[in-house]
Parts: sequence; structure tokens; C-alpha cells
Amino acid sequence: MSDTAVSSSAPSRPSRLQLALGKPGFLIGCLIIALSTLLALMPNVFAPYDPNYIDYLAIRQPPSWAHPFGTDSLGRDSFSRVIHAYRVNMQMAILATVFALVIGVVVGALVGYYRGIADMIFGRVVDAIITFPFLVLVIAVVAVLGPGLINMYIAITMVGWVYYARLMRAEIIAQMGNDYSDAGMVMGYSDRRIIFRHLLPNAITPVLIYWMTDMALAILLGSSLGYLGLGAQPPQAEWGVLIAEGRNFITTAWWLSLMPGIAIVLTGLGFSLIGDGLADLLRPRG
Amino acid sequence: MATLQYILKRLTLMIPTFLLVMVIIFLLVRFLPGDPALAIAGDRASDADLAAIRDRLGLNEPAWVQFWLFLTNTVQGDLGTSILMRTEVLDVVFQRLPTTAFLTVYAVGLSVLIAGPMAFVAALNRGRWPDTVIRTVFQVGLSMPVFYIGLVLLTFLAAQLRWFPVGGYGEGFVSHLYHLFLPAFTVALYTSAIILRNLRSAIIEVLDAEYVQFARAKGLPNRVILGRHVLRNALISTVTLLGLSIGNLMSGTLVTETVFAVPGLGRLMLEAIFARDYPLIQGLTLTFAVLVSLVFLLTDLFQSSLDPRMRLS
Amino acid sequence: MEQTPILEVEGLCTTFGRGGQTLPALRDVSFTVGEGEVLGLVGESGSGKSVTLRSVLGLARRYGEVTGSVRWQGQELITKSERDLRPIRGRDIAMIFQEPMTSLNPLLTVGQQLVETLQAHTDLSRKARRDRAIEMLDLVGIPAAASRLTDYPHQFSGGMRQRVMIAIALAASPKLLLADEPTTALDVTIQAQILDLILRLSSDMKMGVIMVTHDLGVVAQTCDRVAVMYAGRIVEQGPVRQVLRDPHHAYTVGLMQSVPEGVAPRTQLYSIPGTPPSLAHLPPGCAFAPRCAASTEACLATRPALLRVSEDRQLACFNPKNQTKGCAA
Amino acid sequence: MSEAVLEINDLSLAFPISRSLADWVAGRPGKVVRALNGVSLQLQKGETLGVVGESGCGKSTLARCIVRLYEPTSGSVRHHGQDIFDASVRGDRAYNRRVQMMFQDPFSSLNPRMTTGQILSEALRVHEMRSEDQIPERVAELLDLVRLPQDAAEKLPHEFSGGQRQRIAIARALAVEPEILIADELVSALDVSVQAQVVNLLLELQERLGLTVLFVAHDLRLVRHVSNRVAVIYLGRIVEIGDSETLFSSPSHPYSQALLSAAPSMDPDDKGQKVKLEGELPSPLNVPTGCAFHQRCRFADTRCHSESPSLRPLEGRGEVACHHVEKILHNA
Amino acid sequence: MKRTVMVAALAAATALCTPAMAQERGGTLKFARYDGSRLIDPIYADRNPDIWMVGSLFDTLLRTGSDGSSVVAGLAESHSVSEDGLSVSLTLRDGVKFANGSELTSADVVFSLDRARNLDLSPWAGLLGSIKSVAADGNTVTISLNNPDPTLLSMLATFNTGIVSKAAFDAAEGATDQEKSAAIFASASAGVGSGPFYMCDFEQGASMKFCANDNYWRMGSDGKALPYLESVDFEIIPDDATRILKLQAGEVDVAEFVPFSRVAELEADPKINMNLYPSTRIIYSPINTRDTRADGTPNPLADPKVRQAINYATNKEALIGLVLQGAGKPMTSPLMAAATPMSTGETPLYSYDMAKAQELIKEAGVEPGTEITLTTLAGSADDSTIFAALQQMWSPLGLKVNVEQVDGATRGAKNRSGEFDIHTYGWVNDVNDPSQVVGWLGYHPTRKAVGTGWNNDEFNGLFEAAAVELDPAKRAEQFAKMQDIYAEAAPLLFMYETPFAVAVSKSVEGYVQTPLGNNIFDEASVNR
Repeated sequence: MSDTAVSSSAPSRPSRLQLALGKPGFLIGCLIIALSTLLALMPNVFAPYDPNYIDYLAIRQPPSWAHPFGTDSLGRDSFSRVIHAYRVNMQMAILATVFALVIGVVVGALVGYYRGIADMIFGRVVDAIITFPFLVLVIAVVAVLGPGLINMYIAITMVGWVYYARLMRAEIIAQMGNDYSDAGMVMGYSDRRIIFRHLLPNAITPVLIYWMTDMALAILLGSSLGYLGLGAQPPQAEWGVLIAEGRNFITTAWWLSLMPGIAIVLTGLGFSLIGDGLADLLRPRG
Repeated sequence: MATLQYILKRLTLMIPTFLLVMVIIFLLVRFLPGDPALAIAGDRASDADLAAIRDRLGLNEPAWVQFWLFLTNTVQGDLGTSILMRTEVLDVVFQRLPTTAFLTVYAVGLSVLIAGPMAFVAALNRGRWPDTVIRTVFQVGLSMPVFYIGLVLLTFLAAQLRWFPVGGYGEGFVSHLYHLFLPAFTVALYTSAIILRNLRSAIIEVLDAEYVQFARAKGLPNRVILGRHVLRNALISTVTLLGLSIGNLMSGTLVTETVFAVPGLGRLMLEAIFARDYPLIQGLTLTFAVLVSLVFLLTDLFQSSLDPRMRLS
Repeated sequence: MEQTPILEVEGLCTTFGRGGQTLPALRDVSFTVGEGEVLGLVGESGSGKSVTLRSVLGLARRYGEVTGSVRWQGQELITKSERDLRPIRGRDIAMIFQEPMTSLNPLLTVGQQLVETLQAHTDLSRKARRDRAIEMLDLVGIPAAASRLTDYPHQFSGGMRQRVMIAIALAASPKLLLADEPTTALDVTIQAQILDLILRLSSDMKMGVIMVTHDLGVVAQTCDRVAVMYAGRIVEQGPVRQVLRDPHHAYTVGLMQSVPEGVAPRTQLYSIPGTPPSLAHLPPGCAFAPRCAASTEACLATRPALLRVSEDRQLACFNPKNQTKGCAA
Repeated sequence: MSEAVLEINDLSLAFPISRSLADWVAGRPGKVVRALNGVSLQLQKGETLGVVGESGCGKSTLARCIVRLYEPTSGSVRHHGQDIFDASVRGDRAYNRRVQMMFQDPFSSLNPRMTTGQILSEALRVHEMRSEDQIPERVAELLDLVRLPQDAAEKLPHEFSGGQRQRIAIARALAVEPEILIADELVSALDVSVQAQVVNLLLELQERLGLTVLFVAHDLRLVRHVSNRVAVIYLGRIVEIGDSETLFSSPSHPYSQALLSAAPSMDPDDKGQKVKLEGELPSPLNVPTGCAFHQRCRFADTRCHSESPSLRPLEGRGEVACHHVEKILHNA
Repeated sequence: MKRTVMVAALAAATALCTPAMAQERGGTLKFARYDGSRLIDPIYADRNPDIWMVGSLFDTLLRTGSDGSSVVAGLAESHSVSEDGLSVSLTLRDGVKFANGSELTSADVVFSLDRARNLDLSPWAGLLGSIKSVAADGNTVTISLNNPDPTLLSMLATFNTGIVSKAAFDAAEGATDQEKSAAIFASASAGVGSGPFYMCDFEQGASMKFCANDNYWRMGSDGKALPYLESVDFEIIPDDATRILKLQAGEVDVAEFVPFSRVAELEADPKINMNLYPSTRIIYSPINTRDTRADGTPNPLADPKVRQAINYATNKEALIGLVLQGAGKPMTSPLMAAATPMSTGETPLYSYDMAKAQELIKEAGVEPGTEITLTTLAGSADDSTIFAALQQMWSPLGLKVNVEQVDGATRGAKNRSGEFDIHTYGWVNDVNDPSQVVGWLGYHPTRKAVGTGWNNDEFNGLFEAAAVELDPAKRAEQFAKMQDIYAEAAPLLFMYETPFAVAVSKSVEGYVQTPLGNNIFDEASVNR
């Protein structure tokens, strides 16, 4: 409502932290991701066994006290494999997105600020790349580079930066509609200062929110590629690979695919919840 | 007339994009490791055989000649012959296209059916429990890996309960609907989550818009306000989003086709990549690009039919 | 001006938000509007003038809690359900908004938006509705009205859009028009046209108007009576001439003196010190006391009620100031 | 005659819009928004020049051209004789230091993620106004200058009210010790009671620091109050320019007359005594031929349709661009 | 125990021993395949999914006997070899017709054999390199040879000598033989072959349908012409799990290539026969034997001792347990599966002996921590298991095994260029004779001994001599010698043989997959 929205100076608004504490979704998301990070950082502390140790004598055992998630076709402990996969999958969330984020942010900021011919070229590139289904392009790039985690990161980055850049560009242009960027120019500040000191910190919020969603997507995508045999490679414990390994036993040894499935959903949910929470928390105020 | 002109304009704009698309495809395929000649001839072929095949495929020509050939052939509708299928790529594509198109449209339809009413319920109950429940459920849907859900549905609903067929495409429309229900539903689980998220906030935004306040102030019945003012406006951004996420949708289809043994373009793409079938990869990538572009165009047309402001520019 | 009030508002309170964070936007607002009377509701941003209009029409309910009494020709509106309010909205009481751009649905033609009001409130045939729509557009001064029915809002200029909105609002011949800053977004020359239009229609149709504005000039030129609002309350109320010529409340005085009219050029203007208080943190006493030169202990501790000070005038102040004469000329 | 610090000569600016590919193929010229159509004026040292006009008339565009946010299509802006769009000076940021601008929207003109202290010290640092260790002291001085409490330095813009924010904007502009201040609708977004505070501050600072001010606004009363001279702009052209008091008490151009008359008077007894202006401002996409105002002018004749009147001095008044001004004044 | 189908099934395939019971006739068998055929033509079939279907559409002059090594009459009711071994004459059976009803004549045979041995056309022409000319006289066909060829009769029972209709080829559209073949294939109609079926529907990469050839000459147990089935519907389902689900759901009758990990589960299914057909398939790993690696660094595997050591250190039984869930056996001949004629060796090669392995490694002077790269097929669960197991098994040798995952095409390219240490490969015989596999694995001129670079003059000489040796005993001796040399040099990591795991609904009878992999539907029937 127009009249009240423009409330004048408010000396003691709740801090961001207080706001965050009032959002159960956001808190749950943070909790999930914090736990996931912990598992990713020190899987050895939580995993009872070597995830790759083959035990011929304990093949596909159902969950028990010794093996809470049972064992797989090679007698490896499923629980330990799911835990160790945290390292790979959390790494995926970061490495598949962070370079795209950085490249996208810089390129998007520059073309958004300068426009002109570079922007036109950028526009064509974006058009061309978004014309492909994301997975098709990623798979094609993975095919070029060869399967494997590193190549998968490169492939996702090569395609993914466009989405960040597009978002960043739009946001920079929107931010330039604010007078403070003009004020910067009028103050005689250098372009670099205006872009990186003034515009970027204000424009980055939606990009960061998208980043959270994208990390969830990266895990989904990474495990899909793992499942299709293009991502992490067995015997590397990775959720998609684990599900692929377990897919033949979904009726007989359901625990093999269920546990990594749950891990994917949980982690994805964690990132999405944080993203949603951030969207609320970082909304520009006043 | 104006629409036709608009379509023509949009099509002209696509030319540079498609040139770039072709360059990307060409480069990608050229950089694929492994020898296409070897892919054709097989491991047991002799070196002379390989050389002959390379010569036949024009692989010994300079890159730009190959690109020019690729470009001119493509423009003439000649996508080459599939190594894997030994038939014209275009034929293979047209053979598989209906399946994928059907699956995609089906998935979109299901998503809209699922997400539409739910978005309304959530938006109208913003902040209360129905909203929370709906959002949480769909949030989970957003985090579920298509391949795993597909597998679970396949195993339990199809193989165990026999409610649905395990795979295949079926004959005839109704049979397609029946055969493709699980794959479409699997894709829809994800897509509907995206639609819900967007539609819900669009509805909320529109509900707060001044023109809806004005409509209320005019004393219009709720039905008219929701149907005519809220829905139409909220639809615009959702349709845009749907159009833009068609690429993602097709990505989902790609995996789903593999899991559900649906003989569509997605499965073919994976097979082509594993088999190093250059012409087929090129053709399929191009097909996907054309499909996505067409959907973009349709989205634009739909949008401009909904939104008069779009019609001028 | 002695008229039978058609609208009586008494003790209207509106609080935004539910549960945790609430914001009292309106507190104890009372006023009446007579038939054909133009009441000005003036105040700065955040004073609650817009909220008052929305609370009267039941539009504020969605965002919070509205209590008190709003009687329309004797019927209580506050307790009415949404469904029962519908026949009153648009047909008896109409409302126009500040931004003509955002207040018209961009996806529907002007004709459609006009006709749907008629459809909701009249039994007119399709043909009659169309005729009435053209008549309305013509009435508000839109040239070639018939041909513009199929145009969309974005095809109109700002002033024309505001005319369209007025046409839509008045289509069902309401008895009261709530005008929420109808000219703020417009240039002065267009503002003059629109204000003229509203006044003309009001007198032609014997329609009461509540004119919300922050511009004292607009009040002076259009209103019969004026209510000055500050921090969600009415602080002074009375006939326009009396209030503007002889403001009693220190806030009204300050407001009038801030306007550079009748002051030597390039001299210091009078300005009210400080800033308006946040609605979430109102002082216990008079909300204006912290900015008031004449405030006393009593002002800070207790809140002055809006009391009748003369036959037509009401005031909420312990120490009425009238050391400075208000108006120019 | 005082010294002209800024000379604007025949300044025009047209923004091209949406020249589609189809247009380009067909060789059709793209549409242009003609925001400025030959504006000339001089800014004298120490004066306040008011610029008034309706929205879309080009007054803000003019202000933005002066601070080089827009590059004009033709014409020149000379600062102490030096063309500011000259290639050799184009990159010279010192000009920006000399000529500062303040913006309309107090909510968007400050970087929401920088504290007041950061905003001010950044300006000082970039232009090396003070040595690093003197900066905090200067920030404190500036806050004092615009009457903000010292603890303001630690706060983010959203913690201030609109009026306070405009003070910060003023402090930022003053930090670099400019010679000319461009105030683009500086107080339009503020409530009346706060407007007065900011206007007072501006007047006081101008006096104290000897600033030259270009005051762009649509509020005629405000412009009249702060300006020495006033220029009335209609569709990118100055239609009348002159001494503020004379112009306001007795406007010469029919548009100036209508504009002044349209402003609602605070006196309820003035009701209904206005010169009403018919119609609306034509689109700058389609500036009428001849006198741009002829479509809405009561006095227009065929000459006005075809011939564009130039700005000419009028005895006892400023300069007016109207073919019939003598007749109009005579009849009045 | 259903695993022991073995001989009985083989016998059924040969039509010699037909169970004396009434056969259900008609019906459609639904068959879920792991990969589709691209072009089923005797000479252009070069991938197993193509080769293994050729026999259903194209009959050969001779057929492989029930013992798996002898040849018996096919389209030719009799055959004789001249004394000097330089000519073979065959008498054609009377009244054999192609699927379209036209007569099969000696001209068709000449056309087909000439086509099959045309080096410009057929990738398999080399196998018929000994043929000088083929001539027809009435219903007698005479094949003249350049040199005696001990494999010739086997070749005449092999898919690539399947008889095609000359008339159909002449009538087909297309400028070249290849185009004609493709056109015939694409038309999916009866006419070009005389096998028990003809292809009546085809959707590339998705499905295929075989319809019964009403003119087929062989008789079933009920005295009427084979096949019993009306048609076979093939559906291509690359995903193992989905293929099995379809079988379990009753949507298909046969699912081939069942992963061994699921054999036990399917054996327990009362509605399914889990068949493990004996095969000539071997899984082995070529080792790069060159002195230096492709990048110029010294190759630790160049030393035969090291190769022997890793062979000893590999616990094949354990590998079989892990990869095949026990459904396989270690290789006993270094060059071929036990089902291949002339294979020697009864006991597993290099059975697990860690002590010996460590000793050999010490003798070879391999530094602990030496790195070896195993190139595996990306996405292959078997390969990844093998890698995980080998890594664990070889660590006591001080060898550090790294993995390099590539796709099939890249693996092939690396094999050719020698840019690998060890990688996994598999083989199934196409011909019922050891020469093909031995040439592939050990004969250097063919393909550098399966890319290993191993080059042994004695071995090469023996191989060349065996190619023209008509005396079976002598030839067997030569092959035995070659196997000894090869086992000793160990250019491969000898792994295991695997059966063909095919799950078949209990309603199906008479379906067989031969040791060469051929899918035989001749006497299959479904009981619904």
C-alpha cells in the first residue's frame, strides 16, 4: 500500500539475523547444508569403513547394525559410500557453479555497464547457448572433453556462465536505473569503481540467490551425468553413480539406491531452502 | 498481418543466432575425441579402411571447407547420414521427433494441471498452512533427481503394481497417453515445482497490484477478479518462464527417455554421443536448437496475444 | 454547509500485519461526508490518508485488521462480508487511484474494463452497456470515445488514463467518490483539468468526494471541508476557508508555512523541525509533540483527543496555536 | 555583468529508439525522441537559475547533459570557455569535480550498501581532496555542514528519512568543493515540511560557499523562491527566460502564463480563476512544426504552425520565444 | 539347476534332435534387446547386434553341427572337398525358396559368395581370401581355391556367406551394392533372404519385427515347415534394469544380456527361465608390451615377468565372483574360450599365486609405487568393478593402479595408437574356428596383436602355417603351440569367459543363443 510502504526513518528494525531466525525454512536449509558440509569435509570421521574396500563375503547385505545402509554388490559399506559421496557432491555444488558465477558476474557486469557492440555480441552468444537444452550442451561438451568430474565441471561452467551473465547484466542495467550510479559518474569516479564498488554489490543479490538454486541444480545435474556414466566414474562414490550401481537392485536391495536418493533430495532441498530464505532476507530494504 | 510480420521479423533475428549455433555445433563435434572413421569401421578395421572412410566423409578437408559443406547441406535440409543408423539423419530425427514432442507437451500439460490450482491455493492462503504445505512439497519435488524418481515409479507403479507399462510408446493417442504417463509425470514433478514457484509469486504480486485493488473497488465479483484480472496477468510471466525453461524440460526428457526406454530424441542423443555418430549428433543438436527456438517464438506469440503492450514493439 | 451525512466514519482503526509485526496505520479516525460534499484529506506520506480510503471500502482488510465503524447511508460496512460489500463498491462508493498507469489492467481494453463494472452493477443489455461506456468516456472528455473503447491503457497518455479511470469509477453513478491523490502523478496543467473534471462531475451528479492529497493548494481549490491527518489520526478538521485562513494545530500551521507562497524570495522558509515519527514507534502522547515548539509535559504524556472547538471545527491539541495567520494574500 | 561560468549553446539531443532490423533493411530512419531542441543559456557566477516545465519537457535531460551523463547530438556546453564534450577534455574527471549534481530520488541516489561515512570519504579520496588522515575530520565537517548528527557516518542510507538522504547527497556533492551545483528536482520527492528544510539548507550553503546553482523543478513556487533567474522549457526549447520575480509576477509567453495559472493557489477564493490549458503535451517523438506550443495556444495562427519563433529579448522582461508576445501583452 | 542348459539347447538348435512333442504354433515372441541392429546383411553386418541376427534372415549353405565344431547340410544338401583341398563342390537342396517365394538358384549362391569375398565391399572378405572363383552348374556350385583352406567349410556355415537373392539386389534402388543393401533393408519386406524369417517392420534404434518365412524349407517336429512362431517383436531397451522390469512385468518374453548380478534373483523367479548359454566370449585385458609408452617413458609392462606377475596376482575367481556373481569361469586357453575348437588347457591360466607374483616382480626389479594406468570404459559397471578389484589385488606388488575412463571410441583409438598400459576388451567368435580369434589376439600383422605390440616370429610363423594346414590333427598341434607361447609371454591379462545370460519367460520354448552369439528363433515357440 503506497501510503505506508514509504514509512519514514525506522530506528530499530529487526536485524537480518533476527529475521533469519524467524524463518524455519531458512534455518532448516542452513542446518542441512552445514551438516552436509561437515560430512563433506571429514567423511572419515563419520564413515565407519573405507568406502572402496571390497568384501567378497558380504555382498548386498541388508541394513544391519554393522552396515546401517547395507552393503553393495562388491560388499562395500553403503553408508560409508554415501557419506564419502558427500565430499564429491558438495564439491560438485561448488566447483560446477563457482567459476560460472565469477565469469558470469564479471562478463555480465561489463556488458551491462558498457552495452554497445560487446553487448550485442553477448546477446547473440546468449541466444545461441540458451537455444540448446542445457543438458544437451553439457553432455556434448562432456563428450568432447571425456567423461569425468573435472571435465564435467568445465562443461557445466562453459554453459552455465551464460545464465549468470544474463542475470547479472539485467540486474546491472536495472541498478543503473538508480541515480546512485549516475551520481558516481557525476562524481567523476572511474568506471571500474562504479561497476565493482557501487553497482556490483547491489546487483549481486539475485545472482547469489540463483547461485543457491544452481548449486542444488548442479548436484542434480552432476548426479544425472554420473548416472548416465558421464560424470563421476565408478568406483568413485557419488550419489548418481551409487544410484546407477543400485538401480538393478531397486526391488531386491532397495537400500543401495534409496540412501543416495535421499541424500540428493536433502541436499538439494537444503540449497533451495537457503535460496528462498536469502531471497527474502536480502531483498533490498528502503 | 501484423503477426505475420512479427513472425518474419523474429525469424530474421534468428539467422545470426543460428549461424552461431551451427558454429558451436560444428566445433563441438569436431573436437569430439575418437575417430569417426573408427566409429564407422569398428575396432577390427585396417588402417587403409579408415583412410578411405575419412576421405569419403571429407574429414581430410580443411575445417572451413567442412563447415561450409555442413552449412550448405544443412540449409538444403541434408543433415547427412547417420553412422549409427545408416540412414538419413533427417529421417531418423523425424521418426523420433513425435515421441519427444508428445512427451514434452504431455509433461508440460501435466505440470500445468498440477501446479496451476496448487499455485492459486497457495497464493490465496499466503503465509498460512496450506501455503507452507504446498510450497514444501513442491520444494522437495524440485530437489528430486529425475532418474531416481523415474526408476522408483517404474519399479513400483509399473513393474510391481502393473498400473502402467514399463516402457515403450504405444500405438495411437490414448495409448501414448497411457504409455507415457509415468515418464511425463516424472518430468512434471520437477517442472510443476518451477511453475508453482513462479505462478504463486506472480499471483501474489498481481493480487497486490493496483489494478486488482481497483477491480475490487469497482465491486467486481471475486470470480471475475481472479479469472480475468489475476490469472491472465500472472499467466504472462509463467508462460514466459515455461518457454524459457523448455530447454530444461527437454533436458529432463533426455534422462527420462533413457530410464523409461522411450524411443525419443533424447535417448537417441545419448546413443549418438556414445557411438561418436557425428552427423547424428550434429543433426540432433541442431534439432534441439530449432525446437527450442520454435518454442521461444511460440512463447513470444502467445505472450503478445495476451499482452497488448508487446504488440507494438 | 449543512447536509445530511451519507458516510459516517467513527473510531476507524487499521492495523497492518498479523501476528508478530504489526503497524498501526490508522487510529481512531472519525469524519463524515455529506451529499455532494468534497472533503479534503490532507497530510504527508505515512499519515494514513490513503489507508483511510481503503479501510472505508474494505480493501485494507486483506492486509490487516480494521475496526471501528463505517456507516454508509446507515448501513455498517465494517462488519459486512466481502460478498455483501460488493454491491456497494463501485455502485454506491467508487474509488480512483493515484497511478493511472498501474491502476488499469494492462491486458484488458478500456472498453472491457468499463463494461465489466456496468455488468457487475447494472442490468443493462450488452448494447446498452456499450453505449453507456461510450457516454462515460465522452463525459470525461476523451475525444472520439467510441473508437477508443478497443484501445488498451498503454495507448493513452497519463492524463487520459486518469480520465478513463474516472469514467470507469463513475460508470455506475456512485454517490461517493474516493479520490486517492488523483493528480499527484500528473503535471500541473493536466492536474488542473482533472480537478476541474472531478468537481464538475461531483456537482452534476450530486456526488460526495473524499479528496486525498498532500497539496494544500489542491485542497484550497477543490474542497469544501478539510481534515488534516498526522501519524494515523485526524488532528484538525473544518471548513476549508477557516482551516487554511486560521489553522489551529501547530502541524497545520507548519504545513502551510513550509509552502513558499507569500514569502520573500531566497529567504529562509519556515520548516517543521524533525521528521515524522515511525508508525511502529509512536510516542505515548501527541504524535506531533516532539516536533512542536509549543509542546508541554502534558503533550508528551497524554494524547489530546479530537474535540469540537467551534461549530464546524474540530481540533486535537492542548495548546492551540494561532499566533501566525495561515494563508497568503 | 557578472562572469558566465557555463555557456550552453544551441544544445540538442535526440535519443534514437528501436530502429528495427526491418526498418534498417527498408532504409527507414529510426524514430527519435527529441528531448532537447536547441537550448541556449548562460549560467552566471553565483546565481541560481531555475528551470521549470512539465515532465518530459527536457529539463532533466538538460541537467544531465551539463554533467556529461548524456552527450548532446549537437551544440556545446562551455565551462569557462572550454567545451566539455571536446575529445581532449572528455576523459577529464576534474570537470565532474567542478560541476556537481544532486538527484531527485533520495531512495536511489545513494548506494544502499555504503555508509554515509564511506560515501563521503570515497568522494574525498578519489579526488584527493584531503590527505588520508584528514578525511575523517572532513567527513565530520561535511556532516555538520548539512546538519546531520555525527553518528550518521556509521549508518546506511536506509536508516535515514528522505530529507536526511538528500542532505547526504548534498554533502557528497559539496565534498569535492564544486563551483556549480545542478539540483535536479532535489526536493520533489519530499514531504512539504521536509522540503523547506532542504531548500533552506541549499540557500544557506549557496550563500556561504558562493555556489552557482541550476535548480531544475516542476514546483513553480519553489523555483520562484530559490531562483534569481528562471527559464521555462516546453518540448526541449526555452520559451521564456528572465528575472524570476518579473517572470512569475507577469509571465509573457502564453505557455508560462498557463503554467503559472494552473498551479493551485493556497487561497480558496482563487477558485476557478485560471487560464485553462487545453490538451496535453505532445510526444517528443513527434514535435509539432513551427512553434511547438501552437496546438495548445489560444493565440496561435498560421504563422505559428510553420515558423518556429526564436528567443528574443523583450523590453523590461527577459527573452521570449513567441511571435505574438507583444500583442498578447498589449491585450492583457 | 537351470544353468546347465548347455548341450540340450545346442542340440535343439541343430534340428537334428527334435523333441517328439506337439509344438504350439503361431504367436509372437517379444524380445527385449540391449542394442539395435543397424543393417542386417551378411556382408555388412559388423556389430554383434547385426551379426547375431543374420542367421534368422539368411540361410547358409552349411550349418554348424550339434557338437559345435562339425558342419552339416544346410541349403546345400551335400558337399565334397577335392583331394588336393583346392576345390569344394556343393549340391543345392531342391525347391528352396526365398521368403518372397522366388526360387533359390545356384546363380544366387555365386552372386552371394562373390559379394561376400569382394574386398571392396565386405569387411569380412579376408576370411574368404582363399577362394579363387565360384562357379555354378545346374544345382551344383563349385568353389575353387588358391590354396587349401581348413576353415572354408566353417566359413560356409558362417553368417557372412548367407545367401541373398540376386534378383532382389538387381531390383533394389541405389547405385552401389551398399545402397542397394540399405534400400532392401529399409523396405522391411520379404524377398532377399531364405532364412526362417524375414524382416517385416523396422524402426531404427527402437524396434524391429521378424515375420515367419512361409517358404522355409526346414521342417518342425510336427512335420510342417518351421518356424513355429508367427513373428518375433524386438524392442531395444539399453537399460538393463528396464529390460528386466519389462520381462518381469510380462511385457516381453525374452530379455537378453541380463547383468550377472541379477542372475540369482531371476533364477528364483518362478515365471522365468534364467538361461546361461555357453559362449565363446572371453574378457581379457591387452597389456602394452612396447618398450616405451607412447609418451616416451619406459614401460614397466614391457618385461614379461611383470605381465606374468600381474596375471598371478589377479584372483580370477574373485573377479568372477564380483563381476559375474560366479556365472563364469577363468580362461583356460590364453587365446580363446574353451568352447572354441582346438582350445587347449583344462586348468585356469595363472591361477592366483601372490607369492609367485611378488617374486616375479622382485626379479623384474619393479620399484614399489610404480604407477600403471588402467583404461576403462566410462559408464561400465563391470570395468569399474574390475578396476576397484585390481587396485586392491595388485597393491601387494607395490603397483599403484590409476584409472583413466574413456568412451568406447576413444578406447579403440588408444588401442590403435598404443597409448595405454592396460585396458579391458571382450571378444566373441564370429566363426566357428580358432583362426579368427588367434589372429586378432596374437598375430602381429593383423592388428599388432590386439594393439599390445607383442610380436613373436615363431608365433606368427605358426599362425601362417596353420592357415593352410588341412590336417586337423596337425593344425590342432600348431594351435596348441601358439597357445603355449602366448600364455608364457602373457601379452594379456587373462581374465574369464562368460556365458550369455538370457532370461526367458517360462512360456517360451526352443529359443537358443549359440556360443557365437547367434540368436536362433527357428524352433522357438510361445505357449500363452
